[in-house]
Amino acid sequence: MSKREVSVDIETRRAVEAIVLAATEPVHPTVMAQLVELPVETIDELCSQLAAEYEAQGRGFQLARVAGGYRFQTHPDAYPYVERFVLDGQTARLSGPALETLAIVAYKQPVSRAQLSAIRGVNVDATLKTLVARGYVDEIGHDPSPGNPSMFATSRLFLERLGIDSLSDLPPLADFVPESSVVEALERGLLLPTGDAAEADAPESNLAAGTARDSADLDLTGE
Amino acid sequence: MSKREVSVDIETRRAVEAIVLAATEPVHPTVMAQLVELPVETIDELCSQLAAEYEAQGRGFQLARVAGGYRFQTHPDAYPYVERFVLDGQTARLSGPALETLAIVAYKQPVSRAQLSAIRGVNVDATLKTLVARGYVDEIGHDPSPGNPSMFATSRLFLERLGIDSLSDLPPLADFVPESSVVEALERGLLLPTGDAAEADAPESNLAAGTARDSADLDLTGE
Amino acid sequence: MPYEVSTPVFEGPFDLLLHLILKEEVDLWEISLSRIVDAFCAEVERMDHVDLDLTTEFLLIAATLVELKARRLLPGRDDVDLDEELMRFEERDLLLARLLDCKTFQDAARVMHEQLQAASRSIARTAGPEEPFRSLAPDPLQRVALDALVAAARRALAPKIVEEVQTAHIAPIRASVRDAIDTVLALLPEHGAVQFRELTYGVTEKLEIIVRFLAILELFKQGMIDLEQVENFGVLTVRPLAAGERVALDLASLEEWGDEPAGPRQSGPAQPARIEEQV
Repeated sequence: MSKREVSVDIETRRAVEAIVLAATEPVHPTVMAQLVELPVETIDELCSQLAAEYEAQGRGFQLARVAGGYRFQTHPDAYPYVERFVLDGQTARLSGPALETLAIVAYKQPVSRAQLSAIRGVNVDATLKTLVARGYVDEIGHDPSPGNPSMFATSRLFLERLGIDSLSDLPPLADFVPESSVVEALERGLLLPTGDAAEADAPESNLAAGTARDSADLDLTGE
Repeated sequence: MSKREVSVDIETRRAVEAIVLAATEPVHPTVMAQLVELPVETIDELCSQLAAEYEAQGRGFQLARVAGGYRFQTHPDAYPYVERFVLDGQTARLSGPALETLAIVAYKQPVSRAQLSAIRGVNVDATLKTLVARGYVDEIGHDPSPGNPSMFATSRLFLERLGIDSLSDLPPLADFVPESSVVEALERGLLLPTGDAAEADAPESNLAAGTARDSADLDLTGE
Repeated sequence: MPYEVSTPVFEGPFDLLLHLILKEEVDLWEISLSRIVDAFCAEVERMDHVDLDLTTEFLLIAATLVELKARRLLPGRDDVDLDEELMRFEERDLLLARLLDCKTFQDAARVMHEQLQAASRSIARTAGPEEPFRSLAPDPLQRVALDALVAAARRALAPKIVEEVQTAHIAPIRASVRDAIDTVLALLPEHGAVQFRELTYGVTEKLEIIVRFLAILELFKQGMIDLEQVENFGVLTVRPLAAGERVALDLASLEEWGDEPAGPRQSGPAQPARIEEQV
């Protein structure tokens, strides 16, 4: 929503609404700026204003900024009624593995098949194939490194499907870095003996009780 | 414009606006009446009311009754802007799926709907309809095989638009290089018959399986 | 997807390891070696078909864990090589880093899924311009270069990879009816009936299921059990006959089956034939 009201004449408002309505894909604000001969910023502000009006008036449509442009789309609340107008295949769900692979591509792009497999710990060939076939991921070229691996990145369609304007609208990956309790749990789970005197001195200590932590463990768990 | 105000809840208003926005063709009021479970008269009154609101608010779009149904269309006052936008070709893009389907028809013709769907891996009904409506693809008759499927081929217009004289001017696909993943899979010995292998071994194999090319394709691609 | 296993799904070894450590909230060092091995083996066995890459990865991680744990259990050694020591920490840190990566993207994927779901509730208008604008628009095909069409054809016609694992090097499963009878007898309750499905619980090989079926046919023939199937393709119920109802198991007649499950005998007895009609 815009911070300040822009005052444009009714002709410009009409033009912007009409252009977006006539479009078949999101319209970049520069295109509209050229057509109505106004700065891009004004278009952006006008669009925010229009979007806010629709929302305030309880309209069944929204003016959304998606994949770099503006488009009309139905209001999510009306979904039960418009479901039947969804084109076939659009609603097909992605499997868990496909989603995880997609998430890695989204945050690590450009990324090679081998890098994806390394992170997932499984072969991603089939999953990647699905994502490419569905148009969420594109092969964008080859890396100059040895073997010239194909590199993959998310597509424009991915942004559209996610309903976001650009990749920078993705929540930062830092948000998902496991919290310290999880890290600690993992560290504890993978605890390594140091082979020092601690164990030799107390070979009988009760492992199961988790009390026989040596100094290395203390460092890891921060106790 | 309605003689009297109808009072419907915001959910119904939203639903009607959303349905008309999502539809690609005018929506008959009886369809909406069924979806929102209200009498057709109420829908008609609601639509008149919405149309009046848009007009009063100076919107760039109208809710118009066309061919027995309702659709959103651009406001006549915005005509010059929409005209320039459209003339710029901003609305004239073949979608990825449409282009792929057209390409398959070009190289595989004559081809049935089922064969196209099998190759694309998705239902092609809507896409094919668009291509036929645009005049790129013609229905050229029925195959004598069981079910007598309609067969499709590219049109003269298709050749004209692409700037070629005949189908034989289409670049051969013979220099087709399988992508690296296919090569890798071949090396691992994990691959089922590829297009190339299947061509050589079984020129008559079933197109619908999506893996083999028939002899007609060899003529096109065999150079 | 290489694996679409029924719940709970562990799509890879990291998945499983995360589950073991986080969901079960256990210290891997506090649970027995055999439990770790069992969990990994169970997951490998659960896989519908064999993916050598994935299986290898599972086994590698399981082996790493077992090795780390085994070291932990050994009494302290004074002769520890410093390099070896460092390597162990490196191994562990590597595993830890990969687990953290895995967890991070799992969570990111969950949020992305919610976002996709939410976004899919809004449908973009695609109707485009109405007439007369529609006819004003330049023909979209005019904007398509021949190259683009060829590229689209190649994309669309590219052979689709269907993963199929060569199994020539895998030893064939040998399942004998005799063994299956023993297994079935052990699984049968003292009283009451069980479904055939329960007698094949956890069995993934089709061949083994067939052999178990042959085993219950044989037991039926021997008068050890009663079979009931109410409708075609319906539930097949197996009920052991009480001691008074049955005769002694005639092991001698089993020789006919040999060790190879060669299918029902041609000279099959009356009872199995009746069952076949019901099946």
